[in-house]
Amino acid sequence: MDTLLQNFWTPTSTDLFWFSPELALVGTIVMLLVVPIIMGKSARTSGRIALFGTVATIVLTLRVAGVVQTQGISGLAPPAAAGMLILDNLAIYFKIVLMLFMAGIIGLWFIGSAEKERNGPEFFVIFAGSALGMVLMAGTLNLLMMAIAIEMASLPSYAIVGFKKRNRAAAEASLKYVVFGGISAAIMLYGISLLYGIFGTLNFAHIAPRAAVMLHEGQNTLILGFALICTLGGILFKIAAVPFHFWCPDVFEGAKIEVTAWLSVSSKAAAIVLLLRLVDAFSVGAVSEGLSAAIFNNLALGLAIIAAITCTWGNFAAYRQRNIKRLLAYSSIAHAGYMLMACSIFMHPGLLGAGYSIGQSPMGAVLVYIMLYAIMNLGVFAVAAMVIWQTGSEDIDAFNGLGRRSAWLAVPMLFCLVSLVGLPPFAGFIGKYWLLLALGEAGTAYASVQSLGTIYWTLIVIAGTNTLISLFFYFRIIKAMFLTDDGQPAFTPSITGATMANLCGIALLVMGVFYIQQPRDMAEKYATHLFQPAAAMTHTMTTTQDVYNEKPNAADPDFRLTTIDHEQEGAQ
Amino acid sequence: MVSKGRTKLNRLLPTCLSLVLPAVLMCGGITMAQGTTPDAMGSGVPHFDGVQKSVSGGIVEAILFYIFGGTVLAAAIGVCVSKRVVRMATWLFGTLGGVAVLYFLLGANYLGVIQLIVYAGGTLILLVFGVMLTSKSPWVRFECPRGEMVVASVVSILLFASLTTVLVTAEWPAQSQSADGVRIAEFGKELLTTYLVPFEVASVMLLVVMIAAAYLARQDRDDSEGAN
Amino acid sequence: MPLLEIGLMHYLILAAAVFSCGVFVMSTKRNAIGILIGIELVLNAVNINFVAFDRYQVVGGCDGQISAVFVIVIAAAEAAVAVAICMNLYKNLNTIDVDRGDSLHG
Amino acid sequence: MAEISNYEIYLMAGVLIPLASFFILMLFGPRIGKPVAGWLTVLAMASSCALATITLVGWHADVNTPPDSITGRTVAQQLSIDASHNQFHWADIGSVPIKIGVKLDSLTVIMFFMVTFIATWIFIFSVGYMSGHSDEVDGKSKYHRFFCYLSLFGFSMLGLVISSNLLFLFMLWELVGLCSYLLIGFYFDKKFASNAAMKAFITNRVGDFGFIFGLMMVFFFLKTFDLDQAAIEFGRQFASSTGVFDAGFAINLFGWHVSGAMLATMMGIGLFCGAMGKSAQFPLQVWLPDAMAGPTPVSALIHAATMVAAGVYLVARIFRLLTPEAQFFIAVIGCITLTAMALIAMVQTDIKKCLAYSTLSQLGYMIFGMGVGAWTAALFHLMLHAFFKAMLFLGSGQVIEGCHHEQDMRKMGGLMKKMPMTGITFLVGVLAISGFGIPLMNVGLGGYFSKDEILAVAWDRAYMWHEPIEHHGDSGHGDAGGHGDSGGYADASGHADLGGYGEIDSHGSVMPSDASASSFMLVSDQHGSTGHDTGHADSGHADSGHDDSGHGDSLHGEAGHASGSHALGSVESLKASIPPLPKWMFWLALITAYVTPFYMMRCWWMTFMGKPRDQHVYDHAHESPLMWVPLVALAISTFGASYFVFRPMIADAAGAATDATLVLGLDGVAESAETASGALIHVHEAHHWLAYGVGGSWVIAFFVAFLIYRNGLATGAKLKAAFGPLATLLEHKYYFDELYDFLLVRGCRLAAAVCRAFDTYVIDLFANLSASIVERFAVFSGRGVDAHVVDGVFNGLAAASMDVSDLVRSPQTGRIRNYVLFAAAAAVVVVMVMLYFDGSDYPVVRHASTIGASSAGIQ
Repeated sequence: MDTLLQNFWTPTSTDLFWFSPELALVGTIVMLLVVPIIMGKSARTSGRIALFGTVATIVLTLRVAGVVQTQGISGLAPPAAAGMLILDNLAIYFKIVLMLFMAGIIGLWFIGSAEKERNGPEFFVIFAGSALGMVLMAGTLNLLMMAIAIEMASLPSYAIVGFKKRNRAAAEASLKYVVFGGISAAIMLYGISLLYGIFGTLNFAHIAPRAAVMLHEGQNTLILGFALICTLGGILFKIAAVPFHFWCPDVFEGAKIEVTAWLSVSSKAAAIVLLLRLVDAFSVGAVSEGLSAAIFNNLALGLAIIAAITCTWGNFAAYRQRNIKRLLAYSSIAHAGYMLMACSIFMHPGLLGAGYSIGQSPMGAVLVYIMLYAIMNLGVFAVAAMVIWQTGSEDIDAFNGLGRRSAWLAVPMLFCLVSLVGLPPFAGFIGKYWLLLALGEAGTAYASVQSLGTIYWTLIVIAGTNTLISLFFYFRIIKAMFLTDDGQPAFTPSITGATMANLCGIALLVMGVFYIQQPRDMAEKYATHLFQPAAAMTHTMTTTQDVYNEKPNAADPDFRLTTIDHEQEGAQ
Repeated sequence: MVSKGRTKLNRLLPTCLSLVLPAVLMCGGITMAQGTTPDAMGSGVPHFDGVQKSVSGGIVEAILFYIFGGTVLAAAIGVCVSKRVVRMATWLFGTLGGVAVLYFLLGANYLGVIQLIVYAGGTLILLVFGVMLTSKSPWVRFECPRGEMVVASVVSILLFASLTTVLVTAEWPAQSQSADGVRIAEFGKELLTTYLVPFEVASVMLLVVMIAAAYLARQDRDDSEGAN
Repeated sequence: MPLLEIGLMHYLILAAAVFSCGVFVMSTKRNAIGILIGIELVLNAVNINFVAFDRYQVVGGCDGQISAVFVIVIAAAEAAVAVAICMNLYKNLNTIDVDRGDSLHG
Repeated sequence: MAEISNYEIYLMAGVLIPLASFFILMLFGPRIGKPVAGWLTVLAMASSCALATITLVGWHADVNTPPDSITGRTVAQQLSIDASHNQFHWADIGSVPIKIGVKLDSLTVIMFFMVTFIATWIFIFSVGYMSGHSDEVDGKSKYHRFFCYLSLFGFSMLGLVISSNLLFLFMLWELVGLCSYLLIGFYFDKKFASNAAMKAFITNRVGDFGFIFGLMMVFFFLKTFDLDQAAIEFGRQFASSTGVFDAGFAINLFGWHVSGAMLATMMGIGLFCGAMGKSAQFPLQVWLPDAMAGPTPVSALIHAATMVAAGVYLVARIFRLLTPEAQFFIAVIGCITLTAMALIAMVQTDIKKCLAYSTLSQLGYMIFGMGVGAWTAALFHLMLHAFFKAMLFLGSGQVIEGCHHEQDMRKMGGLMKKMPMTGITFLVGVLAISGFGIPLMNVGLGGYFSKDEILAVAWDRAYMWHEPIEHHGDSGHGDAGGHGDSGGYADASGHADLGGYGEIDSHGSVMPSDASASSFMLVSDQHGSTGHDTGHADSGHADSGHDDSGHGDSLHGEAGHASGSHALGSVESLKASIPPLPKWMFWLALITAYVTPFYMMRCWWMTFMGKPRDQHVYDHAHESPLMWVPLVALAISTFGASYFVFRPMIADAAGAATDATLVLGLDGVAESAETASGALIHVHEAHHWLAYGVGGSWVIAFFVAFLIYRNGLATGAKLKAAFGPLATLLEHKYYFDELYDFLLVRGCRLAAAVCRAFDTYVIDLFANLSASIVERFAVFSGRGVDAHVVDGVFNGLAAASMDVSDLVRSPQTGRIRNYVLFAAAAAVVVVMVMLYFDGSDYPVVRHASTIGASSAGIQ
């Protein structure tokens, strides 16, 4: 028996400490289930537990962050194996943003749904489950883990969309979501199985460099392309990129508004972060093989086309919407398109040498955009939720005369909407500006590679045009709020809700006016420290570096990977 | 009512199933019997070998593959052409069983068993329950417009053709000759070490999903949620 | 691809066929549960792929088989949620014809 | 950080006071009540104006101080350099710091004064205007809101003027546009106002899109947004071969190889696009006439005097970033605008629209001036135009107000008796815009100095450009005395000391190596020449200047001599590389100078002289003091502006704001080169000659207008009949609105229809895929035919977008199976495409540092 047990590896307390934010979420789920048994079922108690769990997750994330500092850690696996979870600055950043957003959504729930909610524990179990999935999505490079994390995020989302059981639209929406999601997941898994077959490993950090070599040698490009398309399809589904976007408007319309708000940011953001990680791994992988990241130009082209279409499609489709939730759904598609644009940049900031300023790193731009987008959407949805709850109508006419009816809602709504358009002096402008800047930088850096340089410049033009288009439909709401007045009665919004919306609005204004350097720096730091070589580690944890360096197959002497230390020293 | 041809096809179903199930059991039995070595702990753990080890020359393997692969395919096509959802579920059962046999053929014995237990025993039953619970008559059928059927067939056939082209033109490295099946012990060890995190996550996922499904499916005592 | 020497390609093509069947089912069935059955077909194709690769393509390790187990888990969980949602839809619409559920559009 | 000078504090305070007023009105507007809110705004702007006056006076004195013996700078120059250090570090974009600061130089000071001064009077006028107008919109009083917007406009316009940073300039630029939008649409319950506002906003966005593009290029290639830094970096890159703008550099853009020089030109044109939008230049001119739907004070303030001039101001500020090709582009645009718009103005019957087209034409003159290098003259024209055009608009507002909201000139006439003050001040404006003046006597008004100077430079560019430069040709100074208008410019003392500017250059080498100090040096070195600009003016009348050598005299100092000859050398070599201005452009501008007085005189005559044509209107006419006092004030200041401070101050600004290495044909350069060498005298010869040519234009044109319109409108109508098609063309404003309607709206719809047809056929391939889709398309085609009534959006561009929107949403049938099939079909298509393209080569760029490693790593 001894020998058998020696073969097994058990996590140490240090490992569990790294994992503590996720454990806190799991603990929240358990608490949500246990407490009603002891104390009786109360929606508000469940809400408080969830809020407490969110705060605890944030606190633990910060504690972990304090230790992680610069080096990434790939955890919860024996040292010899590739880590399933990567705990690095990117993951921490995303966790914090997501958890703060989740706290906002719970606040929204308290305002509107807490009174009549009968199934609080179930709601929050499902909610926290989807949050856990999203957190996991942002921290893995293993394809299997990725699939499971996506499912972990999706399955509860399907259920939570249909949470209003007696509501026909909700039932329909959740059915569409689950069917479309299931199909995407199946297709993604098919792609993953092909990738596994081609490369013999599920660790994307190993797949990427070898994919670069394959492309370089012109070998197996077809099947590689097909497998990647299938795999990315699953991610693009979560992002709701065209042509995987069909679920988005229907689901957003059918779900409760706080659920809509939650999905509009979280599922997209998690998938974007995951995509960023993959794209980054591609770039690093190519460079570690001595190739330029431009080797993936066709993939970049594909992503760029999807991004351009997504963005344009979303904006145009939003044009005639009268249902505010649906309008915001299309708006979220459009914004996903903007973010996807920067995701199509195959370039790692650490790899471009000393002359490269991190200010233009696509990753930092996207990360900061995610944060800003979360704030903008929280504000918009908070106001929309309160208007909907007050009027009972989701039509845009419900906003008529809001400026008079409740200035405390109309003004933050104005701020958030203008910020969504991307006009100064609001933070949305700066976020979008950075995205375009990253594109421009990429266009310049890849100027010598004809197709790539052109792609990025074209994307800038498309993004600019789209901003113009988006102006119209956002301004329709503004017009309804301030210029149209059909004499609906004034109302006093709940203090919490108005505070939340105003905080969002003011935050956008302040960040825009004073040029949010801090979050940007933070995002930059997290982005650029992503694959820094780790300091010497004494415990059993493997570092992110090991994710890259660990040989997939020690038994196979033919397969050698070069390390990427060169580049990273150069980047210092 | 049902057309003549379809009746014929439907009669195939029991035949198919009667073919599949004993074969599954047989293969499982063979594998178990052959794979178990009474080796002591010292050299490791019980050793299961795949079928292919016992079949020299590959002729038998080829025959088995064609029989069960054919079953899988036939059942899949059966799913496609069935109009009634209960029939579809039955055909699906054929596919699942056939796939389980293919797992045995491929030396993945544990997986084959899992396939039978979880899929055939769990998932499929769930689906059938779903069918039963959601239709006034279990033989409910919704016709799909013929035009759509045509388009979908064309798309599917094109998809199959292009996939095959892609797969065939790919350069697969030489097959490894040293594969000797996976020992269950190794499998279990991997599952609880390298794949510990996915394992735990999957368990949490199942918990959450269970609660969600229970919530959605249960009849609320006094359901008076307004549409908000 | 010799016919009698069963290799990787046989399994892959079989999987591709099952995959295509799954897509066909998903796009033609009007019954929600029928669509779920289509999804199961595709997932089975995935699993055939995984196991075949594990057997023929990869030296050492059993990632493919473990993946297949997880795919089965995913399929089970998805089916659970989906069936529950279908029942919910049935309660509201009195049908599980997905074409009837088109009140959300545009 | 150098110590912050009083001027900076004054200027910043001057910017912030209107902002404070804006906030007060926004928060407490309804409580403050009707007249007080207006007077509060006036008070705020008046205090800004007071600060601006103090600054102007002080600055003028500082400019004229003798240069410091150690640093060799005047007080003003020193302050200007200090101000460039006093920047608030706002943020970093990447490694590029973004700093906010006050750009303290003569141009800023003078623009600031101009804006505050005019705004003050217009605000006073507004109080009177609003008391006579309905302040109710949608049934509620929006009185405070009007002044609230005006305050915000004041803030943003002033902020724009003092900004030292292009990014900030852009942000305030947008804010100014927003104010314009809000004010045009002030009576938003009226359809035409709301439409006009939207049209202005969108047209400006089109221009701003180019502006943003230019800004991004500035950032990418010059790595700074600071005006000075950018100019220095640009000059460095352009001159040396170490930058993006080197001719050898090329990037691949949309498949074309674009050289560095072309990029530089594109950048300049991009930036200029912003000016095209704001200043309503040729293809984007459509919004300005419609913007007259706004209240008249708004038209006066924003759409005649200040905001539209911001485009010209922008070109002046970015002048150093313009390549000769970009300048040529600007000149062409300006030339087209000035001619085409003047012609339209001849047939307008709406008094405000007539003035609007006149504004467009004058803006065209300014832009044209910028393009041909008449930097000083164009800005001078901007200043003068601001005064007299504001006055004209206020006058028209008075008329409209007095005539019971009648804007059609055909119904006016003989109003001189009823509103004499208005009539007289209006006449002053007409004279000023017409270039009234007496040749050789230095007597004239506004346009006589500024417009003629633009024409003179254009003539020089067109005719004298490649003539060899005569060194030491002091014979050219024969015209110094005859150079009539120089006497008109300014007091001599201003110039005497300005001549000392040249000395900066000499000290360049010993200046501290601190980046921005040396940057200033570089700028002033590159146009040490412009320092001589003023020196020239000085020599023109103070007569202390020129000995035989023409340069190197005591006035300019040794350094001035050195740099003068240097400038001459560079001017000569660069001149050779730049083509002369096409002659037709000069002639168009010249001929238009005859058109201007005609339509202005027509406008005045139809309104104020002759017999009353509509008795009702005539009976109603009256004047109110609150409205004519600003008129008189502005009339007086029009006189003042023509003669005092302005011209020398602008000339002084030219020294710091232009760059001789790139800027050719700049009148400042030309003048200074003349001073230095006695060459390039033709500019003034030209002016001399033009004084006959153009100077009399107003006489002829007035006479013609008088002949035609003395007998009332009958002759005008006959004339119109005679010119049939031409008149129709002009009345339809060259069919530009129709063209845009056709191109944009119909074009979009056509594209949508094509897409739709395509989709329909594709869908047909998926026979019966979904009956609902086809049905949806059918409904949609039916809907596409009837024009959508749009929520006050640009004529129907929105409608087209809505069609596209329908199109885009049509696959969203709400049916899951269809979604799946769409996705599957897409996948098939993608795989097919991949199969087709398989084997295309992938670009391979080896990473330099890892070639060794990789060759070891990949077998």
